[in-house]
Amino acid sequence: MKPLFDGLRRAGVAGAVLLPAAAFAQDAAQQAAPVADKGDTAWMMVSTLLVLMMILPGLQLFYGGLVRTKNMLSVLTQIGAATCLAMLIWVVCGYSLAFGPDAPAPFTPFIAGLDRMFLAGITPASTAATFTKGVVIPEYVFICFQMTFAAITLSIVLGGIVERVKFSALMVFALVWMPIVYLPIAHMVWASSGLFFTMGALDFAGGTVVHINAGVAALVAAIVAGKRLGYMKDSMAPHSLTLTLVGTGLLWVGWFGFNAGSALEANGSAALAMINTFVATAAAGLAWLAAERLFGHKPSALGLASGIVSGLVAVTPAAGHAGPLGAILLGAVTALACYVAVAIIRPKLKYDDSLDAFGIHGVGGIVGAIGTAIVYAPALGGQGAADYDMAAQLGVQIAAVCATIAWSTVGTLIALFIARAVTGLRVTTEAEREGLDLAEHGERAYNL
Amino acid sequence: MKPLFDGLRRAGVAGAVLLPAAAFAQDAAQQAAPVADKGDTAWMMVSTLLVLMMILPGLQLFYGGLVRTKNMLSVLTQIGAATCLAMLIWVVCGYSLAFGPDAPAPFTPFIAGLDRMFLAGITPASTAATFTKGVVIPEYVFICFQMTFAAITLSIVLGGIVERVKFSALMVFALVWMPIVYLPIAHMVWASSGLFFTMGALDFAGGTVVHINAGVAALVAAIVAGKRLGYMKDSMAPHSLTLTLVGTGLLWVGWFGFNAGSALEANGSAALAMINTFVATAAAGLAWLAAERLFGHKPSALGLASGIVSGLVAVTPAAGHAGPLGAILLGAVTALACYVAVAIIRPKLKYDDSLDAFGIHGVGGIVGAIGTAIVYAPALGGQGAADYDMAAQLGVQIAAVCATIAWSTVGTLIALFIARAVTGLRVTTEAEREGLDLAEHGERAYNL
Amino acid sequence: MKPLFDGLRRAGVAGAVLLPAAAFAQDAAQQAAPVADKGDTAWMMVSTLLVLMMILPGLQLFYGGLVRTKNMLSVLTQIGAATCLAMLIWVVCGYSLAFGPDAPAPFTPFIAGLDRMFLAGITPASTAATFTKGVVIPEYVFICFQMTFAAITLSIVLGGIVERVKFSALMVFALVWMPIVYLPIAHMVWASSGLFFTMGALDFAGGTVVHINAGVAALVAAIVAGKRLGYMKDSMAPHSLTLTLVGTGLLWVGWFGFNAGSALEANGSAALAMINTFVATAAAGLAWLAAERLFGHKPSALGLASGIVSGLVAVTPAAGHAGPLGAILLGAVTALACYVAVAIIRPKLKYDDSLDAFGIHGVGGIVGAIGTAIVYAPALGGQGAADYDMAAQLGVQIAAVCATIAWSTVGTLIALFIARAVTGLRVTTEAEREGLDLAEHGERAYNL
Amino acid sequence: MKLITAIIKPFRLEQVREALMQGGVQGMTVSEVRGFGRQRGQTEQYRGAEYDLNLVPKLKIEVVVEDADMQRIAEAIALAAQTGNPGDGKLFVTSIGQAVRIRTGELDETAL
Amino acid sequence: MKLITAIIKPFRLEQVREALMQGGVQGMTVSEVRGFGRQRGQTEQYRGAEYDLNLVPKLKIEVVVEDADMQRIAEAIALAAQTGNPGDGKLFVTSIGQAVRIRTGELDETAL
Amino acid sequence: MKLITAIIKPFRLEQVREALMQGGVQGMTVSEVRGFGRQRGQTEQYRGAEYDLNLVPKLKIEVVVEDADMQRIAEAIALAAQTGNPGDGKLFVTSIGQAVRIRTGELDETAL
Ligand SMILES: Nc1ncnc2c1ncn2[C@@H]1O[C@H](COP(=O)(O)OP(=O)(O)O)[C@@H](O)[C@H]1O
Ligand SMILES: Nc1ncnc2c1ncn2[C@@H]1O[C@H](COP(=O)(O)OP(=O)(O)O)[C@@H](O)[C@H]1O
Ligand SMILES: Nc1ncnc2c1ncn2[C@@H]1O[C@H](COP(=O)(O)OP(=O)(O)O)[C@@H](O)[C@H]1O
Repeated sequence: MKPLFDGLRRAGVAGAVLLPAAAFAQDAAQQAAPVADKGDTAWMMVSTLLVLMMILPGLQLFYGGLVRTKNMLSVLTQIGAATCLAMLIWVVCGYSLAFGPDAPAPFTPFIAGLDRMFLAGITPASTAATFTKGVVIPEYVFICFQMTFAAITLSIVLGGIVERVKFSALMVFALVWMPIVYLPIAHMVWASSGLFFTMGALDFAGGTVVHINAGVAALVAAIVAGKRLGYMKDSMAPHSLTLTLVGTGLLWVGWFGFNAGSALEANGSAALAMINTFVATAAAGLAWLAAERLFGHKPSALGLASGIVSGLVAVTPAAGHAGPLGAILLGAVTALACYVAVAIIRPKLKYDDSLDAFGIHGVGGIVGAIGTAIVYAPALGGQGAADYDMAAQLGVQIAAVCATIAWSTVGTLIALFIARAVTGLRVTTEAEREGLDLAEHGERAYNL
Repeated sequence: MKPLFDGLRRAGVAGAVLLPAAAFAQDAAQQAAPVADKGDTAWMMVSTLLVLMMILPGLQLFYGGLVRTKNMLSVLTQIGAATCLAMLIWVVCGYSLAFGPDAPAPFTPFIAGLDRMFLAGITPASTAATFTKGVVIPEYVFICFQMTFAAITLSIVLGGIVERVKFSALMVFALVWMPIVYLPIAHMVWASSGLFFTMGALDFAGGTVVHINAGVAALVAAIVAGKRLGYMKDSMAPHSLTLTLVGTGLLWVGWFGFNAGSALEANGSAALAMINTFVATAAAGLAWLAAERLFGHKPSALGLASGIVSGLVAVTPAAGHAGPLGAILLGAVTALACYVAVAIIRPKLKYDDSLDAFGIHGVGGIVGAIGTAIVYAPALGGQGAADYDMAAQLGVQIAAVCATIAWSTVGTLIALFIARAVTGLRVTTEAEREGLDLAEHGERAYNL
Repeated sequence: MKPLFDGLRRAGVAGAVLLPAAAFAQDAAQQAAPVADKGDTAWMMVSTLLVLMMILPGLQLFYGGLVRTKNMLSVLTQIGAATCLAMLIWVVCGYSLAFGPDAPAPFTPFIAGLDRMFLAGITPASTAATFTKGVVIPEYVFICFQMTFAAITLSIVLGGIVERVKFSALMVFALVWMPIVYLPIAHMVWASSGLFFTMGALDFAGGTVVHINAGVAALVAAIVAGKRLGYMKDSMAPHSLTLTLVGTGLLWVGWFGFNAGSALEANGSAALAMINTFVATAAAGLAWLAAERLFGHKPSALGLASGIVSGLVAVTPAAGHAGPLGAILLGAVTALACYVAVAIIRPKLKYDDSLDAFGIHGVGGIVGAIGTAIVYAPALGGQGAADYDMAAQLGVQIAAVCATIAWSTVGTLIALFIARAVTGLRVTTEAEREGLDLAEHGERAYNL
Repeated sequence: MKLITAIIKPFRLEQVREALMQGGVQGMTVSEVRGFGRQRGQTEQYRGAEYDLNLVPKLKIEVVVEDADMQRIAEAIALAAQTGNPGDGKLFVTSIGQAVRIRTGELDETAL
Repeated sequence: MKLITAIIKPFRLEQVREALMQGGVQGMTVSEVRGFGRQRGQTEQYRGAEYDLNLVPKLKIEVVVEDADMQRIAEAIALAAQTGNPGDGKLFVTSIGQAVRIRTGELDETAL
Repeated sequence: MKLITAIIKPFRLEQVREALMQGGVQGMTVSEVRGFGRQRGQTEQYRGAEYDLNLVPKLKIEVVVEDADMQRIAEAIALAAQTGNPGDGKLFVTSIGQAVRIRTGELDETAL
């Protein structure tokens, strides 16, 4: 998903100018002003709504099933409201700051300008370029597609700090975090003038922007917010693994919008991303079960779900770059890494990353981003050229990962401190004990 | 969604005649008989199944979560069976009466003829026109797409009268209501010879036909059926807000089929409908939470869900007509109106519109339909021409709204009285107390 | 879904060879080497993920809701892990054995060769032929689409033996059953050199391969595994019909990928399959309710769900062959047949096909496969030619059905005996009583 | 002190609670139970399988009262719960040796 | 009258109910409880977190019987519930001062 | 023997269980109940409808102990459950006539 942005802007203008001509210009290829192929448009609209489904109800259920009954609605409401907020931020300034015309130097590599605030100047006839020269999609579709990425990233972060933070604090956090963390990183990775883009970092569908970023932010937030009352003492068993498994299924289904949609076209590259998103995930699901057996436990439903999600995270940056065998490998290895992070390391450390947003999205994202440099190699069936220099690419990937971690950590700290200053961040002990559903939202999830 | 129906019929015939030629006529644009673009076909098939998903399981869960445990299955069964029935009615006579060749005067503005009963004469090669001259989609796809609209409208009505009406009564009601209420209104709004269509009413995706119509019918039915036992005395807290929120997510996802699908093509107009369906909804979700705060309550999960649905309702007639900023405005205002209707006015009046089908679909539909005339203005970023006459359009919109309300009220009353005469309408007091699941369906939703 | 396989292979190679040329070969029709239409590609990618959604979370919920609370996670985990395993088997050898280049005689009619193991030689530019000469889709998409069919077939089988079989036994069973049962039958039905294909058996979307095959295997497995403890004595009421109904909705939505996707193109044939998948299902849902009334019971939620699924099964082989009226007929008749099988015959026999995988998929598949020969007749609105010989076709269909039953029975027995030898097949009495969730997976589905 | 245990029809809870409050009782404890008795439940049918729901949902109300109030309160509960149809439930009285308010440690009558 | 309270393994409910009916008892009340005792529950594992499920699901059966029937009925229940493995549960007997059938107001023995 | 019944706040279960084990009690039975008393629940709001949640979730703990242990154990429970805020709950003691361990048929004290 690296639209060639000069092309994009030019195409957008061209489309607007040539609007009256569009009707008879059905056959785009030979035209001066490209018109969107309807197959591409259909696919990208579907991809967009698939990513929405990943959040509502996918992630809501995946996360919600893991908390205690008394906090179920708070998770659903937090994710739902954060998604709404992220969308509004996106049209107000987000799209412009991430993908708008270049900001003046020295900001160019880090952020774009504000010219497209409120989507100024964009019409139904505006188009955005894809990776293929001369192929475009309606710009509104591109905006929507990217909007869902912003929303899901913010939502994943919440997994680190459920069951204890005020709803108002999360809203303030979101308002600050989006502009200072998400938008710059999205610009750096996906805009042609962005820092990582110019470095040549490989990130097919947003492993850095979405998963590493969200995972790290969740970890930082979990540490700053502190542990839940009774953490490691009371039973905090998931209130409904059934819902978590439903969420897992919807995440997998929706993730094809995320990964195959990131091809921006309905073509062979999308098809490759699709098969990789199948097999990496399947391998990761089974690998997690195998890891449980290996470490003396029973193969569990939550293990399968965790493996599936870690595989999806892993294959995100590699989706259009790896071959199926490379993807299987990457999925399996990442699942093992996440298993160790979540089941062995986290219980030993003191932080309460409640839903393992870091353990799965952060760790999985990092392994996936670095692994992408490996599975890109043609020897492993990857799409790299014959003279692909793996060592160099590994360096680039690691640099991008480290920079993302650093930026996300600092920005998240700032956002948290502002949220704490404004709202106090955590609910009272009583509210936490009674549950956020009643205390913060005045409702109970179930009246059976 | 206003197919040019002369074009449609001609195209249909043409497609049938030219069938043998179709194989080599892959490249449609230059041909005399238009062939469907596969991108459009793909998008419209997806849109169709998205609307089905809005009903099963979307609306089933949205509504089902709001009733008491003992009536859960009755809601699921009622919506499921009503959907099946509506589909059969649709192919038997519905499509013909709504979209078939003109009926003789003076019926022309109100209903079409019966020539297409049992879909007579339609083949896989038949096509239906879209809004763009020369662009068609397979007629079967158009029939299916429209079929799902009929089914969801009927299903929404049930929200007014859950937890007390006999299953058999609902089946009789459906059999009468579809031909005398839904089909005429659909014809009036969408067929080129229809009353509202010729008046020039704006209704992109069915705000009048679906939401105002269903909302008003639900209100009338709620009043005729009477209140549930214990209404306003016993606790009737939703048995699972979790399911309601899941339904909300699926409704939002599916609504893109409803709204963006109503462009009938995978083009910039669909893209505009898509972004509007994102941002109006996001604004409405947050606006409802804000309204709760304003009126001294906690921001609630059900509030978020209600806001999201009211925003979706609001943007339905405006989806392809407004710009994103107009959509945000329309969504927010409608959410406030629905909040007042549902949380302030309804408790003061005596009727038991149990799931607020009127409060949200009716009120939201009315505000949305009228507001469409406003946000259509180019000054607000709408798609109206430079010389757009807002006052005139407002008049047309209000006239269409009033006519729909009147027609729906009278027709619904007739259908209810027939249903009451045949079946008695309400279950016995004992059955209502025990719950419709056991009394009417012989099952319980949960055996935990 | 019968790709012309010589065409497929040729196209695949051609695509690979012509890759550098692909960029300027946007307009496929006139080219020597066909390029995939993006509308078809978009539709087939959507169809593929719809079939995944049928499994995760569709079938998981449909089945899971029907078991007792204590076994819920085992159902979710079994289906999830079986799906993952089937996918890996598919890329390792499954695709090659089902759809690869011909195996040497005399194996040709029964299985393909191993040349495509690990998807050897396939690239993003490879294409697979469709039913229309010169129209292709990316081969990776075809592989993914077919992969989901393999996964769902295996998953359906599990419905016969839930609540009592070891997780490890199922994994061993899957490893044996896929190569010796699923892959040969898929080859026989869908490959141009396959036995049933050359016989001229009609099976639009896999009634034989998926439903008869899975249903029979489930029955055999249910008999071999034996009854659940307390079968026909203790209450084994479904723990959550709500979830079963959600699964039903998702199955219906996803089934459009299954059926309309089997057209392999976004065209009129897919549109026909779509409308048939609507109306056959609607008729079947209502027919089951009617049957319940007829036999003196209340119309039930589970009845509606069962009817819907039986209608979907029925219309699978007929989807692109019948007309809408034929489909309605076929759906209704099949629902009645399945009702009798499930509610009247099964309780009288001694076997415990726990979730009626045979009663619905097996019986429904058989009635559907034979009925396809009837509704194919042009007199019933079917797609058969004017000189269609129904008697001959009936003979072919019955032969294919019998052969499938025989093959599936023998192969399933072999797989079961191997699984029993390796793992012991059934869990201990204690584990069964405590529930497989705790005993096999160490978790509970709900901690409310 | 006496413990009054009443098994009642679930939809009568509100009436019973009001009767108790009017009778001056400050607290009670409610639990969901299933009862088996003369009243038979509905038959449930799932595909082929029929189950007699011979366990009917009931609520169990437990109230501890002073000895002197027992008769009055028991009557009030019974009256509030009565519909006259089978399945109205039972009311039992047991003696309590000691009562404690956990918050304060207050004993017996003052603990109620 | 006596109240017999038995804590039993859930899957023995059907046997106990049959034993009661054969013993001439017309009603009983069942509730879902969790028991802690010698029988230890399974260990549950969710990602890193292990929980000993030391509360095992049980059913509590409550039956009120005439004094004369108490011994016989208690034995019948215990026999029907016995599997011989840890966790079979306990049976307790308490005295009931008064019993009322809410539907009719019948008292004591006639109320059962 | 005595039956100690305690109504407690749910999040105090762990403490009470530990107190019992330290007091030498080997078993207990827990059920989910809802309590009505001085402590008022939150108000719930669903669209227009407000419900006072005047039934607050509680746990009921039942323990049978020897007469001699009663006082000590009751105190231990009360102490473990006490937070000092309204709603901490009640503790009642009843006499048990007979106790049986179903697994073995052991009686009374040896059955505990
Ligand atoms: N002997 C008994 N011991 C304990 N509970 C009983 C007994 N008999 C009845 N019950 C309880 O009282 C409820 C009502 O009893 P039932 O016989 O159905 O109606 P009625 O009391 O009106 O004759 C039963 O559902 C059961 O919970
Ligand atoms: N002292 C007690 N007071 C109340 N209930 C008890 C007591 N001891 C045991 N129980 C109940 O009896 C059940 C079975 O007891 P347990 O010690 O596990 O087995 P067994 O009775 O076979 O020795 C427990 O789960 C608990 O519900
Ligand atoms: N008279 C009573 N009989 C039975 N249970 C009672 C009685 N009074 C209170 N309870 C139970 O004790 C719980 C706590 O009582 P409450 O009055 O709220 O607080 P506190 O005991 O701290 O004064 C109640 O929720 C209820 O379950």
